[in-house]
Amino acid sequence: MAVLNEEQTMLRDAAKGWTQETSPVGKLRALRDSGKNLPFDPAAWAEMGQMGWAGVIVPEDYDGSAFGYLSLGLILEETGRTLTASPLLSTALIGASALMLGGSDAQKSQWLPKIAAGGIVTALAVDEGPHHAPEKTALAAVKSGEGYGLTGSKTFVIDGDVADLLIVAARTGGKPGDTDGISLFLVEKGAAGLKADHLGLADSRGAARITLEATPGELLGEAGKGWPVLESVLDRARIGLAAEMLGQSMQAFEITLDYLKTRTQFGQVIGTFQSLQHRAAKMFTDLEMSRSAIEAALEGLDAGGDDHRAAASLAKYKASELVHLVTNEMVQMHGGIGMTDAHDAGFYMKRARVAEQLFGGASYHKDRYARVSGF
Amino acid sequence: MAVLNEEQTMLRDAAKGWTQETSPVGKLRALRDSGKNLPFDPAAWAEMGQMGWAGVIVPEDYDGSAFGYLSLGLILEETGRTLTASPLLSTALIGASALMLGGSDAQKSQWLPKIAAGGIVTALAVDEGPHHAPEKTALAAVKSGEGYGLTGSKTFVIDGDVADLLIVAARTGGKPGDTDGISLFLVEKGAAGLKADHLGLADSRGAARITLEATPGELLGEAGKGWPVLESVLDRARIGLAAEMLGQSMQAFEITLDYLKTRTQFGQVIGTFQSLQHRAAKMFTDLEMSRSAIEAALEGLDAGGDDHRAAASLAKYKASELVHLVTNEMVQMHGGIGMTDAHDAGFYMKRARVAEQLFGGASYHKDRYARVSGF
Amino acid sequence: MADFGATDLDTFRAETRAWLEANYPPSLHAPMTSEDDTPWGGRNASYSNPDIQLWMDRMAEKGWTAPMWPKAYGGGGLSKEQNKILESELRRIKARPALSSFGIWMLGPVLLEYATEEQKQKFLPDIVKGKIRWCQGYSEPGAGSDLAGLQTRCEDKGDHFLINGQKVWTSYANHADWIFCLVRTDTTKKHEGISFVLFDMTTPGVETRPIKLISGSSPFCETFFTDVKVPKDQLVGRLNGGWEIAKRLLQYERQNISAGGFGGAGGLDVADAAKKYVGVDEAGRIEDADLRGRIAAYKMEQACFGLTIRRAEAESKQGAGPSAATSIIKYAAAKLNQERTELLVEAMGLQGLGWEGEGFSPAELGTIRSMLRAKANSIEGGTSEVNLNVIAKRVLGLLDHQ
Amino acid sequence: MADFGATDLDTFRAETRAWLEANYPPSLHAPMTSEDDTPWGGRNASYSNPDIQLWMDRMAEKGWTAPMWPKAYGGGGLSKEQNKILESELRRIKARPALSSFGIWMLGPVLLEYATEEQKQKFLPDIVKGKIRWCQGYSEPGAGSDLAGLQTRCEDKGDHFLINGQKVWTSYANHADWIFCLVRTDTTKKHEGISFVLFDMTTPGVETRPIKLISGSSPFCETFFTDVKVPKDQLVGRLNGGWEIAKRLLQYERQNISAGGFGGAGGLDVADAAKKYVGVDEAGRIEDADLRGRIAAYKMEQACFGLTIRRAEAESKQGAGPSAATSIIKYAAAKLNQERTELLVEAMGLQGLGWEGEGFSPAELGTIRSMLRAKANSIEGGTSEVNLNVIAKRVLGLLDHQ
Repeated sequence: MAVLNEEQTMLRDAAKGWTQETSPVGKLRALRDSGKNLPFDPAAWAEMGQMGWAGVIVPEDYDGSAFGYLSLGLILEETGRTLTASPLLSTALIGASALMLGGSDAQKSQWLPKIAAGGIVTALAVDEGPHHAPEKTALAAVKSGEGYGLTGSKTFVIDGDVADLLIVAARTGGKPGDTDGISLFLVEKGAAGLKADHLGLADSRGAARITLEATPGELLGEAGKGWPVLESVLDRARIGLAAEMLGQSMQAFEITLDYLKTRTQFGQVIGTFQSLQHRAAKMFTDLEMSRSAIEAALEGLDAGGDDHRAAASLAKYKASELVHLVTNEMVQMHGGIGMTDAHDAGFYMKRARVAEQLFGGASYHKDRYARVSGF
Repeated sequence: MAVLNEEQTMLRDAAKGWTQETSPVGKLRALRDSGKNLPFDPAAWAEMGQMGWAGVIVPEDYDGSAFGYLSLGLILEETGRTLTASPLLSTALIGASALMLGGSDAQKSQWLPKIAAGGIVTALAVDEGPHHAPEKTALAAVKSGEGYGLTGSKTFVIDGDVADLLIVAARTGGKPGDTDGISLFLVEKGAAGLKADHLGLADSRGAARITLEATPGELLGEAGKGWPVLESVLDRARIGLAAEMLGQSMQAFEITLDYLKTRTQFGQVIGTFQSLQHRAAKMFTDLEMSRSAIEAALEGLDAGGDDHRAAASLAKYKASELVHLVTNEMVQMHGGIGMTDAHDAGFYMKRARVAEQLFGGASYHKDRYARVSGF
Repeated sequence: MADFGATDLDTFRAETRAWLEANYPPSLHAPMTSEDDTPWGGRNASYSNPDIQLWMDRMAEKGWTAPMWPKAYGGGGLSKEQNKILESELRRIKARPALSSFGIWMLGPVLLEYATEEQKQKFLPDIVKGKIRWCQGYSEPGAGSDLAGLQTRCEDKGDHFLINGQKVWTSYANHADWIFCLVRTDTTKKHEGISFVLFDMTTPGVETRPIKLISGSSPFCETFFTDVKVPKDQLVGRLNGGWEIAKRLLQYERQNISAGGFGGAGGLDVADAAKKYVGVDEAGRIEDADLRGRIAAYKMEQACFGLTIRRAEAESKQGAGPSAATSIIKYAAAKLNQERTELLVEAMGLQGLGWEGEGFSPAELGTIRSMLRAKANSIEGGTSEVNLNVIAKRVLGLLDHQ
Repeated sequence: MADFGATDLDTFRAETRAWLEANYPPSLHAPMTSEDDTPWGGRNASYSNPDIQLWMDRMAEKGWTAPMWPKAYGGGGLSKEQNKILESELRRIKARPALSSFGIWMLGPVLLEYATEEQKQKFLPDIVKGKIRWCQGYSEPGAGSDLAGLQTRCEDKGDHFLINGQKVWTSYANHADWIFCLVRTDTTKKHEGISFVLFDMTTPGVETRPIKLISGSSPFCETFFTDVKVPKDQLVGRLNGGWEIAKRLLQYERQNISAGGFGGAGGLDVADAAKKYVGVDEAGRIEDADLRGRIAAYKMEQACFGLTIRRAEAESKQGAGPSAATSIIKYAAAKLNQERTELLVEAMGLQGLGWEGEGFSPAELGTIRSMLRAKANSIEGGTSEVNLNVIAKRVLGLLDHQ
């Protein structure tokens, strides 16, 4: 656990209290079983907004609390523990970051206070295929009068089906694979030619497929020069998601450890079997090593600087490997009961697999870390 | 263990008896400590020759026994068990295969009977750098009168410093990286411009660096079309070496298992600790899986056919992974005693690391298997 | 059984081929479209295509649903060699199985070994014909890996047994007609207090409740017994002698699993999926080099597994008892199927994580569900941890703490 | 100790810097060329360069070879903050260590805690000055992971102790002047029958025999004690109270290991080695994609390890006792150093497997030897298996079989 100041400790404790008491895994189960295809429970999000969680990284000038990324990471870790579905990532982190990093004063004034108040949901529309590949953006933005018309499609857009504001990566120049020529656009809900379809994913939160046809978009930042902002926003997304995955792994590990201490077979509590002890100790080692990487990445964002690529890839890589291992061990160590839908283990595993892929999996970030390190 | 015929069973039992009684690991230790930089003990090789092991794959027309590759693999497995250094691989397998696959009738008549009798040592000179890469051959062969003059250098040539006959991969066309344009040549000991220097390796057998300067070489097979023969010979080398590594792994595992059954700590035989039991069981699983791949590859050679690439890469990959794991576990499970030069564990580990690299390591063959499989 | 020579076997092959050509319903050449068409048999069987029943009946008529069982009990009475020929001829025409049955795979072999003549006559022919569908009452909530810790009580009430307790992981109990069931007949001993009984699932007091799995399917049930009365002649073997039968039956179960590994040949090839969903470079290699390496490693392990099965068969045919390789098969099969399905999900990216609704092909929707289902491979029929214990102790001779 | 304010610390830094500039021998700016120049001190010390001794003496004069020990025993008497400044100033000029000493790293701290005033006066100043070189008599042939199973007998002979037995893995025993040694003073108990004694290695009956390791070096000895007479005032702490001291001392040993992990910053970078020996593609990536991925994975783990050390320090500074992260450090450090050295061998191919003779650079010849040496990291100072047991039991609260 990072060294926290008083504000951060209070925030973390509040988040822990709320998620464990008000938003246990049963809430995600209820969301799934409601059959409404909602990515999160609007009532829960409203409560989060009232607690100020939507504005944690937003500057005070725009009605936020400016507590910073580590603070938001602490909340994400706690919501991750109970698999709480919410637009904290898409909106409080990604949407706010995109506007803070790329927005004009007017755009900031228009949108950041709304984000901080929890009044809107935003979504980042970047990938166009099943694997994360932001530089492969093909969706075309064409100048049309004073603005741009966007045509193409995006997929696996988190919270894209309920978003009030989309941040869309589009191509104003170059060809798919180039980082030059990518631009970011704001597209509002209800814009002409905009269509969003829910994609039902294993994690019961899902995502959206977005299609645009000559849809009006407002440039966020400079035309053709969107890549540095996009990459910075994505690195924040990766780090924030890693914090959520850390929390998820922690809780999955603790549930498993409790089971090891209570389940009896062959007249022995199964946690007394040395092979399981060693596997638990190795998981604990991975948890501690991952926590170090993730907290350092969050602290690095708060410390400033432009290049968080290595830190973000390290955090997301470790989080992906960690949550994969821990959820596999969770099911295996629970045995048959862990295979039943009535138990929470399946929810942890399904969310893990989706989170592993989002914004690049372990393989993607291992390659990226090597590239950034020059080998 | 493969299903053996009577001849094979007798051969295997003879090899086991001789290696375990006459050629234990102490012989390799003595070879090392002699300070003579010999790749093997000539007296031991003479005994092998007398037992007929040098001619196991050589056709009867050339004074061999034509027992085939599985039979030779059984002997290699047994010599691998006790780390017996010998030119079985370089000569009885590689030299004989090269002549059988690429030689003219005259060349076969000249050399195969000598090989079968254990009368000469041959060596395959292929690599020019620290990593196996046969297609990168650069050593040049230039037409000179009726024959060719070879100029360049080869490195890590097994038994190259004591060989009577070198089989040299050289380039008569194309450029390094091309498979076309590679030719094979026979170069005899004492040829003009030929120099061989011993390279002291961790396995106490070593290898040689060979330099040639306008050295006369006799074409083996067709000029510029040596690649298919070379690749076939290399695949045989990989499979034979894998058999040796399997034997090495078996013995290392059995020594370790014995230690687990006798060493006491905390008032318990350490083999009663479940984490060690599971690790031993996993090693056993790997041993069984590897044996299947290696024996199938040997049987495949005897069954004929041209393309043994996938089988050879599978065998060498598995053998490399296996011997790496087993020798690491051997040292770790022995604790401090396994770290001492007085124990055999170090010999197993050092030979393992050299054998892993020879003719391509696990990484090389994983890539090759994928290539051959079309992905 | 006569020992057939080569000529007799050639004749048998010719006759078998001719019979199959005449009797295999042409409509069954189409691939099976639904799990509901698995030919489980039983009192309430119904299939989308009546030829499924026809094929079962024709094969049962010849005893070829249980080819090597004695003819006296409805089996085919074939020799090992003849059975191999029958299997190869069935493969040749890519015939669907005529009958999928726990009765044939598991119960029948132990009845042949342990049951009375009367019991054999009563139960075996109906198994061969697919008339009665059986389920297996083994695991209990407190007895998983430690099966012998089971608590379901069976009391001797003079003219009948009275059974009370609960089973779990009973495969298709809600569809089964009868159950073969381990019960506790002596509470003062552990292994020596277990008996093996058979009873009808329609007996009053039997209740089943399907268990929904994380993959979304429900192939298992919780099964409850409340004062279930069982005639005493439905005890197999001796009273308190059930553990030996149980172990023997588990061997048949594991052999059954080992035959083709989990998952088997079906499903999308992992390398093909990666080429399609990830893409390839100019040399035709899967673009994600790390994933490519892991796919290659998986495929090499899978190849070793296939070669190990082949070797184990060859070795045990040679007659020196079961091959040492056999002990690793369940463990390796589970690991490989889990690796395969995880790689498939990863290769397909988020497209392999679709759960329902528009936007995904049926194959895509099956991907994550298969992966989740495969997690059970290292739990069902003996956990991987128990497999490793068994290898360490029985094969390697390591001991427990003294 | 006075609590220094920021200004005082600035003064201290300025003075330290000036002193170092005046006193660090310029000849020591050259890299150390031989392990023989490690400044171990001791009666028989000799170095290729006399400035090594000069630097030791100058630092010892100020007590800065043991900066935080009390001045009364020859130490520097520095506060934590001052010590940090001293360390940073030493790093700034890339100073070589003035004194490498088991006396300072391990024995001194426990003497400060457990020894009598007389013992402190007798032993500590000579440690600070590097006059006496110490070795550690802990492991025995039958007592490795189970250290408390040690059997070296120590009998009370009235006016002296009589010691008989054998130690193993005694680091540099053949070069040491004195030994701190665990002995058995009560054979009827296990942990409560152990005592901690000090004695001179020149005492009659002490014999050492270097152990050659698989890496070729001999940093350890077998040490034999035959009727070794030890004055009774060389017992530290109470009779039979040695186990507590032993455990405390092992903590110091592990802290010492954890400071920088094994292997530390020295040696060739793995990625650089792969680029050089394997080659790179047109995009500058290591050509062997599989190796590249494993190097990246190693480097990421190494980065996590460094961040974990940093986090553990920050957390324990915050005062809530030792961080949970501390428990994993020895285990992780051993694993990482083994991975690093194995990757280096693999990256260099057969060029990294050279053992001796022509054809290899000194760095190449060191590669396989370092890899072999690293195998001891998961054995020495507590095996990785014991580390995992400790994490499972003490940190996670799992129990032994009951």
